Amino acid sequence: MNYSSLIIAVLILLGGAYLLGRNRARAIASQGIRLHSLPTHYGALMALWTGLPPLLLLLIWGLAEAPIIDHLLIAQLPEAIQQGTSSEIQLTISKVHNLAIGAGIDAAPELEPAVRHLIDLQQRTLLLHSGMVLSLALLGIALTWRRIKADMRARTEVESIVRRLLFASSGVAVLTTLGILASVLYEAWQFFGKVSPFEFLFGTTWSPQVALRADQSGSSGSFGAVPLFAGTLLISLIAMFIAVPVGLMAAIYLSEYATPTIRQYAKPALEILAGIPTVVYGFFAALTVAPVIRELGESMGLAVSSESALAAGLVMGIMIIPFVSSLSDDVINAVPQSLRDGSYGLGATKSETVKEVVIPAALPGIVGAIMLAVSRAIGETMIVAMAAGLAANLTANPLDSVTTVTVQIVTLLVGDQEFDSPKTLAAFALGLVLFLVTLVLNFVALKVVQKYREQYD
Amino acid sequence: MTNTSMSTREKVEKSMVRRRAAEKRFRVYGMASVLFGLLCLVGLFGDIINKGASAFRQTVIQTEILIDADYLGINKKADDQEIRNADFEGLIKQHFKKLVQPEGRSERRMLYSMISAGAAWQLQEAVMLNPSLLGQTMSINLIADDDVDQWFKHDRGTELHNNRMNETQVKWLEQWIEQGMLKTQFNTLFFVNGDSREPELAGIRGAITGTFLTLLVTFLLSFPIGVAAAIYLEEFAPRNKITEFVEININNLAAVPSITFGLLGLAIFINIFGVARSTPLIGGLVLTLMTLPTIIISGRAAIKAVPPSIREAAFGLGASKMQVVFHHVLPLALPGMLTGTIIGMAQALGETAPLLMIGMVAFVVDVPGFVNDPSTVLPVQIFLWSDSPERAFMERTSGAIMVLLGFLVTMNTAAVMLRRRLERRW
Amino acid sequence: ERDYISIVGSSTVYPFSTVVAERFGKSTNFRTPKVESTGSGGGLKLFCSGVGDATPDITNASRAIKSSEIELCAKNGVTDIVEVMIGYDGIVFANTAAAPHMELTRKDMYLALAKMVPAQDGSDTLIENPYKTWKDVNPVLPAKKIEVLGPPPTSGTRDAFVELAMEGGCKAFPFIKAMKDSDKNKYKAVCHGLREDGAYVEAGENDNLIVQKLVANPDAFGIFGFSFLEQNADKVQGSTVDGKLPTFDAISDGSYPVSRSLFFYVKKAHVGVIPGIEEYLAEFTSERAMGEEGYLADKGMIPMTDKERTRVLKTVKNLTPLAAK
Amino acid sequence: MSIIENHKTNGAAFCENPKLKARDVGVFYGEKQAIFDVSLDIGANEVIALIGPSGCGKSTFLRCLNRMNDTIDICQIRGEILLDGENIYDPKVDVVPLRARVGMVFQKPNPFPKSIYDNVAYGPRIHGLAHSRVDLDEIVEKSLQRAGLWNEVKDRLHSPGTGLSGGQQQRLCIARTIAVDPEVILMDEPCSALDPIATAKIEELIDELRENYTIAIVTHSMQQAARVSQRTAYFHLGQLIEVNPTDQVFTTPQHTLTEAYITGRFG
Amino acid sequence: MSIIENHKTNGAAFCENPKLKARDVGVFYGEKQAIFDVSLDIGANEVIALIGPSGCGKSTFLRCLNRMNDTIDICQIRGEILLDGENIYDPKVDVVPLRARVGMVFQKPNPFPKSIYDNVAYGPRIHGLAHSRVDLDEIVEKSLQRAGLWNEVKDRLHSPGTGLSGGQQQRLCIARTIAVDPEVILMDEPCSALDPIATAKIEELIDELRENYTIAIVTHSMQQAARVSQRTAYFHLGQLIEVNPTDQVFTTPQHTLTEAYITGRFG
Ligand SMILES: Nc1ncnc2c1ncn2[C@@H]1O[C@H](COP(=O)(O)OP(=O)(O)OP(=O)(O)O)[C@@H](O)[C@H]1O
Ligand SMILES: Nc1ncnc2c1ncn2[C@@H]1O[C@H](COP(=O)(O)OP(=O)(O)OP(=O)(O)O)[C@@H](O)[C@H]1O
Ligand SMILES: [Mg+2]
Ligand SMILES: [Mg+2]
Ligand SMILES: O=P([O-])([O-])[O-]
Repeated sequence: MNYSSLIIAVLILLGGAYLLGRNRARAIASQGIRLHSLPTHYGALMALWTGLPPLLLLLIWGLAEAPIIDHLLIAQLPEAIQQGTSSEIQLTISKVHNLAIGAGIDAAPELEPAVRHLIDLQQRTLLLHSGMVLSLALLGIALTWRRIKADMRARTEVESIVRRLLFASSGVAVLTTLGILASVLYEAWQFFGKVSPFEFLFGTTWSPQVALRADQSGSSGSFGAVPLFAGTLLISLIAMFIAVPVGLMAAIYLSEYATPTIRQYAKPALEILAGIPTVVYGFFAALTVAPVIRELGESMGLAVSSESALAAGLVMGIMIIPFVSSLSDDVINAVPQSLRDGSYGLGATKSETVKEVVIPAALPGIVGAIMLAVSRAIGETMIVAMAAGLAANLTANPLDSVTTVTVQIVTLLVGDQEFDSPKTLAAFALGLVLFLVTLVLNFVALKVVQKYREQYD
Repeated sequence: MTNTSMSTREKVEKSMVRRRAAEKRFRVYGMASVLFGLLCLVGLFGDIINKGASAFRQTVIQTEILIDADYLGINKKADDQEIRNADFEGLIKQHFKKLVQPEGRSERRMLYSMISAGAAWQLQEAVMLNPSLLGQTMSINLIADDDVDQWFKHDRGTELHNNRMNETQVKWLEQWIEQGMLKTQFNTLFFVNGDSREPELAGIRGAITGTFLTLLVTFLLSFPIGVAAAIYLEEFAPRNKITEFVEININNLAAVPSITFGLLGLAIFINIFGVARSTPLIGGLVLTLMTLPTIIISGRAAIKAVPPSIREAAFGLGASKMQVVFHHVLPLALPGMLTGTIIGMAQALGETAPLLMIGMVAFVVDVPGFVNDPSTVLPVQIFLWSDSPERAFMERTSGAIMVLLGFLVTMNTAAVMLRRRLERRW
Repeated sequence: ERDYISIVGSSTVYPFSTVVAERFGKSTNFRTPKVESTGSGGGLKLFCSGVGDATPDITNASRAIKSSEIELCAKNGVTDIVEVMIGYDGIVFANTAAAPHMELTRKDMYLALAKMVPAQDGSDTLIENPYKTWKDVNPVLPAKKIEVLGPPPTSGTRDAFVELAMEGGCKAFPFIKAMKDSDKNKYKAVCHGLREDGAYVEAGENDNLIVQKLVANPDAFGIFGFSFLEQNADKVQGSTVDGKLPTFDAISDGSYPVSRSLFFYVKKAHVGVIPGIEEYLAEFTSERAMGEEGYLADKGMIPMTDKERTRVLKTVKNLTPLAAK
Repeated sequence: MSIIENHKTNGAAFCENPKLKARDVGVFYGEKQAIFDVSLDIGANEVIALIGPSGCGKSTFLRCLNRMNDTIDICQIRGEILLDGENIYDPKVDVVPLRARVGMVFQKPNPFPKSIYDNVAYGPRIHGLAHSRVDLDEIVEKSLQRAGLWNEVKDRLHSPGTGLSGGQQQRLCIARTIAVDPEVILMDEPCSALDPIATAKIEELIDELRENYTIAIVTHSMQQAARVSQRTAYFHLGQLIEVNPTDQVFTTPQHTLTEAYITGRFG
Repeated sequence: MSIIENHKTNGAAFCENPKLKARDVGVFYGEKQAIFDVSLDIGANEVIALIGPSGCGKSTFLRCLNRMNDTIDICQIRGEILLDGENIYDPKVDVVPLRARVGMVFQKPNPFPKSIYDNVAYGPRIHGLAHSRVDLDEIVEKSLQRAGLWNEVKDRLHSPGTGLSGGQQQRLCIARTIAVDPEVILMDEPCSALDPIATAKIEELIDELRENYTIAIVTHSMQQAARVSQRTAYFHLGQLIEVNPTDQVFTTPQHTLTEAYITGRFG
């Protein structure tokens, strides 16, 4: 059995276990004995014990199978190869695999035993692990079956398992953070060995062009990240300047003024804005918005660079409107009607009610929505790369071209690179610093929300 | 006191002028905001459709061609391999040479460049399906080269034209048009083919399947995990520094540039766990990490919005915490969670940068069958095509964007309908 | 258990590599290779990360492999690397077809775009680039603002441009040329440094976008690959450089001064392990692909001279690794 | 039920000096009719008590009087209601000043998630009733005092109104309403959450307010109705059964239903 | 305030056959102490009335008895409360069966945003009290009948509970609570939103329930306390001032504060 059919088999067993557990509990109850928990809890417990361990085993097996098989294969390789370097062994094993599936490479008689062994192994492990998985599932059924008694605390047990699952889920976020730190820390560390953190954090010139090739220009490159952070700030501010008022007003309009039909269609329509690929926005910003801005600016006698922070910021603002509008609309909608009634009853107009009562009550959610939008703006790359350019100017003029941290990260990682040049490593350092900066920002935001959060009802 | 009362009324009346205006303004701002958003949407859509609609039509050359078994050197019993090795390209060249009689080598080259490389595969396939065609004359719509396609669809009769079609070629084309040989037909290949370097053969089936599989993985992982994490953090986690740290952390993850998730995926999933590069599985895993914060944050906001009185009522009846959450809080919070999911998934659907790091920015011709086959996704396909030199890829880029948007709209509609059923005000 | 070829590397070579891969897949029984566009450096990094089916078999590069990369490879057990040169990529300097055509010299380009230029008084001192219009640079040029959209520092195209066009231009000043021997670093800094005051606009690596930006802005020039010029001949025109128009022939015979070589690298150890590598190499180096009238030329790659190609064919046939050269 | 079909309201539904006049008012929640053809005058400077069994439509009727029903989507109203002779359902009428003139205290206390001070100051602020901070402070203090809450909250005016006990919240809502100085005050069971002392204070307040205002109060307490109101209206299943001077209703009810209700022999 | 410092509860706080025993219970909302050292027995099969001015801590105390205060983060409890001799604040105790045994009706009606039927059926469902759909239907009907709501809602059992009038909602909440068949019922002003007839029904219900259950009821109505309860406890500013048989409290209150309160001469 392959993985998918095994998973299906386990799921079927799981369903069966649920019914079995429930019915057993019911049978006990029908003898007039009072159960600690509902029959469904016993069913759920049985299902959990039937499903979880085998699925876990499957996961571990999936991760461990390949290395184990390869390990077993080594023993079957000709002596000469076994003595060889690890890469030789590695290659031979790849070859054995490809021979085994008959992928059209020249046969090698000396590998014949290994190939046969592999085919054999694959069949046996398949049998073995299907067997193990299924028997584990059956074991779960049997053990739980025996444990089901009237006074068994099935609900408590189910709940504590579910609680652990919930806990593990929230652990994913923490692990992600650790993973990100782990995957940038080493390289960032190396970078700070080459460039002083002080220069990096406070330097105002960003020009990462260092020699990648021996015969390339030898300029040492300067790694002052201030212009990047300033650029990120500028563009995010412009984007928020569009997205927050438009998004919030749209949310208010949709939840307080619009007829249900309009809301029903307009809200998802706006949500589409979040899903348009950023390449499309990039083209839009670079080819539609930027020229308009340039012409407008020039007609007013302003010097507008053909790649302006304004164009990128405006379009990015449009893209993140739904983050503000939809999430705010949800929280605004969740404010109890009685609060609105209280305000209307005092003779407040709709807008007063919204501004004075509804928004404050929905504030934590709205701030959350805005933070999400800000985050998205900070993390966005493509639009800026296409419309605001890559020149690291330190300026507050939205008509100038600026670049952002993320754009630099992407260009450094996607363009030509060298594994140990500060130019490439700088991407990791930027990632790390951005991570820490936004961490502080979020900390501040959380504190603000905590201060102003008001419970209603 | 009557005086005061009168004066109150007067004060209110007096304030009304200002307030009515404020109310009207507020309403107008709201309406304008919605309209602005919708206009942007319409503008973007219009632009894309305008550019991309022509991608759905393909120019073909209708011709009667003799499948010369002798030339091909195969007979009716030939197996697939033999057919594959046969020189159909040469056959087509012969055919067209007879048709227009080019003079000299350079004219021959001009002529051959007008027929797609796919034409030979078309014939090959026809013969493979039906070996009895060998030795017969068949009528077939051979795919024209992308340059011919562009000329026929856009440039014919205009001065402005990239000199990919020269006078001789135009002469031949005009001749074919007169004979009714040149025409456009619905571009089925665009939907049934995988990627190709020949614009006229390039299709999005591989990318669509890849997108579907990738998003499936993303959704199956991110929605349950996101909802579960939101529930845990909001309802179960003790309020302390650790929870606070986790909360900040999650908010922070939302601001992590998406390419960083690619780095993470590369470092953890590929290098440590040995997941294969360029597969929907690894793509889905990376996008899950990226989507999770959005779902968790919106989920928590939605849970927070559930009034405490409802929880109290359930607790008072002896519901356990878990029951309160799953019977009362979750159903009320689900619409909000769905919003987060819709936005998060939409974002995942349009994402390119992190996929760069995990090998999904790739040329993959074969349509993936399952989550561990090499594949690419629509936004990447769009990104790659948009950077291709061939002019014909421009309209295909827009065409692919239209398909992506169609995908997005379908996905959102389903979720929105679900959300609407769950939504209620209390 | 990979049974298809995995190719990574340069985005410049990507369009050529993919055509070959596609033809190869269609005309043989092997699966179509998977080609990733990771950039030359990124590709080499992956390529050098080890052997076995989890690592790529081939990496494309728009520059030659560096010694540090060879060392990295060796450290990870990747020893026999076969270098295959495939052709040339012309780099053009273009503006919209609607605007007047420009005739430039490399010196003009240097003066217009360098960060430091010789002082206008003719003395041997360097000053910050003061030129605002093309006319300031060279009186025969129009009095239009200097605005050039080009690739970012991380791009191979930019490296090539800087090296071939700018350095070619700065060598025209004897005192700078003299620096090459006295102070090599300074020489490079002077010749390779692009101005950062807005006249040179770093505009991402999407060449189509640059083409379209040029159309929208008649004053602007762009730097990009020859294939984009070829495909958009109605929209943009390549400026003459040192009297040569960027044409297929001029690049191919080397008379157009700004072009660079393209390569790919093969992991010899994978030959015979991953099916189809030799056949892929054969397809790539065949006459119908790489030849003067091959399909790669149709896609905008400039073919090598016959002599060069013979050498390449030999390398491929014998799978001669780099070190052994 | 047949006894109340095609009913006519008993007693004196109309009065000489009406502040509010309801004429043939019918209210529907979607399909369901909650109020049937109610005609009733509410006189200037009088307190009218609305009584009747739970679910009979008292709250619904009350909410008609300042168009609070507008906020319920499915709610439809027929007939007319005249405030000082002007139909408040006239399309020209702006509900905002109307609601400022006809204030309302709701059945469930619903303080805003703001500080106690801001809860009370909200109305005067939006209507521009105070010219200065001092003015506003005074209005807030006076309103809280009249609602009998001042002493309990004067030290924590800036803590949230939602942290108060049920009864305190209700008084806060009363204070909030009278701070706007409306001409008519509609009270939906204002004392249901209050202890006798607080109730007594509110009743005193009602008495005091009556000099200048018109008050309609929904109550479940006969005693309260008797204590504070001049007239009493008895509702039953959406119909106005009887309106009469309060003492008369409680001593000699005209309709059998009224009698049944006040003597508790009902149902 | 000095009169109640270092107080001792007057009267008979303890009884012979206690179902619930509170010992030195103190409750804090953050810094603020809301209940001070209250010790009180609630006897089996008795109805005890908790009275006192608004904000004195009646609801808070009541919520301690089934650990509803657990749900308020800032709420801290000292002392112990024993149900059938077992401390309910023992860490080993599972609050779920505890709350099923000690049911609660809240001060503000808080129906679930579900249908009327589901509101009532929820408790029996989660506790597995019904074995079949028919069983459940029966429980729902009976509970609604006992709460005096059946006739009004029997035709719309499947429309949302939030669409009911205030009083109907309150009765729905009562029905919901008794559907679980708890041993102790805590009622926080259950009749405040009810008309006299509904009130009478609830009082009847309380009387009926007393035979098998223990009931603690918070009320603002002295009359109600007098009608339904055997003992009455008077709270003041978080302290339990006096507990005595109800008739004694209302005729000969021991403490001056109690007297002041019940005669309305307070404040
Ligand atoms: N969640 C809370 N947070 C802070 N303080 C609270 C909270 N709930 C109640 N209090 C305070 O605790 C005290 C006692 O409140 P409680 O609700 O027990 O009063 P009560 O006797 O029930 O009054 P009422 O009859 O008005 O309902 C009050 O001063 C109140 O303000
Ligand atoms: N929002 C609503 N949607 C549907 N029906 C409603 C709504 N509000 C009230 N009703 C119904 O209208 C009728 C009258 O309700 P109303 O609230 O006016 O009663 P009431 O006299 O105030 O009762 P109570 O004394 O219990 O508050 C009731 O049958 C009620 O169920
Ligand atoms: Mg009511
Ligand atoms: Mg209370
Ligand atoms: O991707 P490149 O290395 O060719 O710029």
